[in-house]
Amino acid sequence: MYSQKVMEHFSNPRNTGEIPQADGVGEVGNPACGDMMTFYIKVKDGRIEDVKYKTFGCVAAIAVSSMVSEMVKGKTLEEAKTITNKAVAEALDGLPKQKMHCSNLGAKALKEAIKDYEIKVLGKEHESELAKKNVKRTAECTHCGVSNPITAKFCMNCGEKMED
Amino acid sequence: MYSQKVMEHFSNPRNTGEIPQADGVGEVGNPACGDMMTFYIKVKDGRIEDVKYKTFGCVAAIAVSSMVSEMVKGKTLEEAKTITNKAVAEALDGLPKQKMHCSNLGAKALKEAIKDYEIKVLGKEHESELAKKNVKRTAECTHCGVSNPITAKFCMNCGEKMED
Amino acid sequence: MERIVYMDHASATSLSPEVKEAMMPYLDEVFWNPSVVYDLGSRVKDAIEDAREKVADLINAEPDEIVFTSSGAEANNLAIKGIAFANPKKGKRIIVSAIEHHSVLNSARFFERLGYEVTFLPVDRYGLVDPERLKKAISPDTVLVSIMHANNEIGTIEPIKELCEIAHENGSFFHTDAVATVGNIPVDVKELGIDLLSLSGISLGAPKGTGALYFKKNTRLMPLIHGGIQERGRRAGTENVPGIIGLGKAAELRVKNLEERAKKLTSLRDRLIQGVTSSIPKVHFTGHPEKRLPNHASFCIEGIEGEALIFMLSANNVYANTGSACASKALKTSPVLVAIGLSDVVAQGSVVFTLDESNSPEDVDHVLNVLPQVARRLREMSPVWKE
Amino acid sequence: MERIVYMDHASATSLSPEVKEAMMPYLDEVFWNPSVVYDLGSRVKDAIEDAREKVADLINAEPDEIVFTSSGAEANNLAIKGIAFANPKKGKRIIVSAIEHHSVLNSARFFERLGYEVTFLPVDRYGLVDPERLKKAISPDTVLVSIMHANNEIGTIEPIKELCEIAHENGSFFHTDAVATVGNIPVDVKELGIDLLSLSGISLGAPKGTGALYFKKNTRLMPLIHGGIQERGRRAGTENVPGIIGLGKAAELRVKNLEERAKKLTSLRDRLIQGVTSSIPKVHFTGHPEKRLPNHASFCIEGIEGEALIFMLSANNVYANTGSACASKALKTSPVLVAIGLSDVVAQGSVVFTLDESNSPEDVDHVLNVLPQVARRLREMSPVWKE
Ligand SMILES: Cc1ncc(COP(=O)(O)O)c(C=O)c1O
Ligand SMILES: Cc1ncc(COP(=O)(O)O)c(C=O)c1O
Ligand code: FES
Ligand code: FES
Repeated sequence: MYSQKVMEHFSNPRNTGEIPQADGVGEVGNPACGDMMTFYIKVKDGRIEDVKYKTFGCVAAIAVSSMVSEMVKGKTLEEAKTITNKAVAEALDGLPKQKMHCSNLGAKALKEAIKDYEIKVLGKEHESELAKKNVKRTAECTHCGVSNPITAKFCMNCGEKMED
Repeated sequence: MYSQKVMEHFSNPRNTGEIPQADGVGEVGNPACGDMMTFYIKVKDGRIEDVKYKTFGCVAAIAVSSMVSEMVKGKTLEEAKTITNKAVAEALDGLPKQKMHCSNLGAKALKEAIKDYEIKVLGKEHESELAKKNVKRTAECTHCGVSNPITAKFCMNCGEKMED
Repeated sequence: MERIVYMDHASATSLSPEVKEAMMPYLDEVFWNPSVVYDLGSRVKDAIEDAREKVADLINAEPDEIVFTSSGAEANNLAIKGIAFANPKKGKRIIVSAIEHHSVLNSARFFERLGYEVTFLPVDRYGLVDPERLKKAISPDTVLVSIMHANNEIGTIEPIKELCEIAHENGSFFHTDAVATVGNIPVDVKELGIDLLSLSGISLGAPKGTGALYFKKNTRLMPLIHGGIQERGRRAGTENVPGIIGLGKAAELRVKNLEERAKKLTSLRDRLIQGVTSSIPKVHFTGHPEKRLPNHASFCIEGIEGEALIFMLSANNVYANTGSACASKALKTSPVLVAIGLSDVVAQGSVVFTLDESNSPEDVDHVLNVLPQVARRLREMSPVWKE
Repeated sequence: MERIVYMDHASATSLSPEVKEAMMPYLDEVFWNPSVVYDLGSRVKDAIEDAREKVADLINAEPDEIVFTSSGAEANNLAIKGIAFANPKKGKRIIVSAIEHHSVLNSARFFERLGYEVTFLPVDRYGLVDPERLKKAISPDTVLVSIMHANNEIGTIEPIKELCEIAHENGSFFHTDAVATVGNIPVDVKELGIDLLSLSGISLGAPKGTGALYFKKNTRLMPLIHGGIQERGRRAGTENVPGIIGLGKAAELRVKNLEERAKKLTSLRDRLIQGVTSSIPKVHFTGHPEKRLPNHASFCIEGIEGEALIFMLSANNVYANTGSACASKALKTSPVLVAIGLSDVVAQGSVVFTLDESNSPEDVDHVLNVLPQVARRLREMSPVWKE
């Protein structure tokens, strides 16, 4: 199910660990949901001089954080900001569909770390936390794709448990 | 599913055919339901001197009529009247459960033939046709044994088509 | 050696060495559960997906439109219950033909207890459903129309495309039980336009206890077997892996020689039909003479009963069926034969031959030698038969 | 050669040569449809009935109390839907435990759409259902109580006999999902007193895609798969003959050495539990320490996530599971582990070992060597883990 590249990064993840006096720290995810990543960056002359991370999560999550760390090391902050989930997934020779959500986490955690750096060091404001209160009335079942009321605990169509 | 005895009688049925000027003829069953038997007897000195039959029906029906004919040939009418379905089935080394109904037919047809003889030759009255109008409100499914309303076309329990 | 002629291929077929060989590794060597997370599970999962592609190919579907089931009967149940339970708003009427397989009929009747109405469409003397009849019977609250692609007892092929269009104009789903056709004639779900189609391993040379339901993408379907995420939530339960692999292999083999096979069987079939109707008096050839399965010849022989006929044929090394394998032990007149207008008595003498590539012209000649003799013997002892 | 340790036998087992051999003839030589009327069909039919007897023997049932199904999940669906649909007059409440298999939970929830109420009984920290809770929850309109015999994720064995008595006092049917127990511990349906019991081939060393439902004689049951008269009208569809034969053979083999096997596995299991809990800090042993499957050891390892754990174990030739095979790809916290009171974070690190006679003490030692290392590696890179 996983590409060789994914398995290789999972088995030998690059740049793991913490940076004690990091310039920026970004944390995303929630261990209660099965995935959490913390990225640490050291910035010098507008470039990511060093990057490390800690990851709690599945094979894909670990491989993604490893790949993200490799992709951004030495890049300028502006370059690093342009990294997309798609680019990460492609660099890993693809991810299973149900794991694409992990590839998002990696880039997101890194960007949070950059933001953290910019606020702390440059004084920039956090952008208003993604207007994410778009009131949804329905939820799509991730298994069969059918719309369910948000109150549904199990998909009305396929009976599979709905993701919250 | 059938005993060797059944198969043997089916393959080589004894006493098949008609008796042109029979002393008694008994006909039971309905070809529309898949089984019909006609028994012919020749009576002499109160004994069944000859017996023949014609059978439209399954393997069991054919074997049963053959066996009945063997069992009663040469017997007195009174002896012949005591023949039971169970005795026929046993003489055939058993019949599959769902075929027991055939063993009934054989003895019944023979007894009808005896009755016919008694009416024609001895002037006896037909017994009032089995008080069979016992008004049934339920019917048992022959597959799962559960009671159904007589109006049920299919068994409420197992869904199998109900016998009429 | 005596010639043994098996002509009941619609009931069961011996697996070919190719199919058997394909299955073998999945009994022991490659035994892992396809749902497990570790990589060994993916090996099994991939093999299942490969089989899914092959089955999809056989009917011109997409792989993700295929759900594997444990039989054609389960596929029929999943189609009918799956649609009716998932679309209660559309309405509470189900239309089926009068000659459907038990698994369709009884699934539909199950809904009668839940307040649905079931309409049974009659057929003509060839077993054909008249599209005009469907037009008249269909109503705004008809959620599903289910009409079989070909009938297993009389071999008639129905005008599915036309019937399906009528259902769709009405906003109703259309399902076809294609157990008798898939693997015997080309079946193209896109060309037919249907929403759901059932198939079974038994008519494909695949192992017994396998089947599949095709459902057009985005069709809402309530699972019949609720539970885990196998078959993407459509059908729970650990998969019958060897069975699925066998079904895939069998589908692959059939795709390759469908036309050639049909041609060969048609010629055997016609030789059989020609011979039987000309050598036995008062025999009724059943079903449609042209709109007919290439592997299927069916008759009713007046004056005799089916079970006795089948047994006496088998005593002469000829194996055939009487009615559907399911009904054959139920001791009832076949509803299909009644529906095409045969009297109950005549319907009792039903005999069905289903052919396969393993059958030869000599097999047919053997049947043509045996059948008239057997019919004569049974008729001689039948109170119903008069010369 | 490197040692490969497979300890996921609850998900799948390689067929033994005996089981495989028993099945083989039914793929080609003895291929006839068991429902056909001619004598060859009886040969297959008889073999099925022989298998039915063997399965019945394993759980002290009568053969005609066994319906073969295509999986444990189907047996669970048939039990719950079969009882609820056949007994609407009793009422519209179904009680299940909070830790049932998906196939039970989702079958019960299916009835919520039909106006039923489903009650989920909580469990204590060992996963035990408290009979007092059932007493309180049960109501005159409760048609069915379904509580599993043993849980597949934490190995806990429930007090079924006691629970069943409460249901019966109330006039409710009692079903138990015994997929995890049958074949691993002695199961006696008469002793337990239950009305229905599900089992699956996967926990017996039988082929995948097999299962059976025990139902006490005269229990009204609506078929899940409607159609013909197979399984005496309880379950339509041409039978998976090789699968059924394999299930019968596997049952026969298990009957013979159930006790000895359990003894052996219990000692391996305890060695594993002892080793894991003493060599890894912050590991939670899950389930009941004594009321427990002999083949089952389960843990949650704090600070790490199950899938990564399983993959890294497999990279070290150790194959285990995380949660149930079904749930393992759904990326959700296991409801079972939440039900026994573990926090979501801890529940993520679930690992389940299920043993078989093919496992040796050396296998256990290998796991005890590998698991602590793997846990350490993953914890080192975990933001959640602090020494
Ligand atoms: C407790 C329990 N019930 C039911 C099932 C379903 O059995 P099957 O996979 O045969 O459908 C499983 C399978 O893991 C199980 O563990
Ligand atoms: C037309 C038709 N539909 C459905 C079925 C059921 O298929 P299966 O036996 O695989 O359940 C049959 C089987 O004979 C059939 O002939
Ligand atoms: S940890 Fe989120 S899917 Fe991988
Ligand atoms: S003809 Fe009646 S069951 Fe045999």
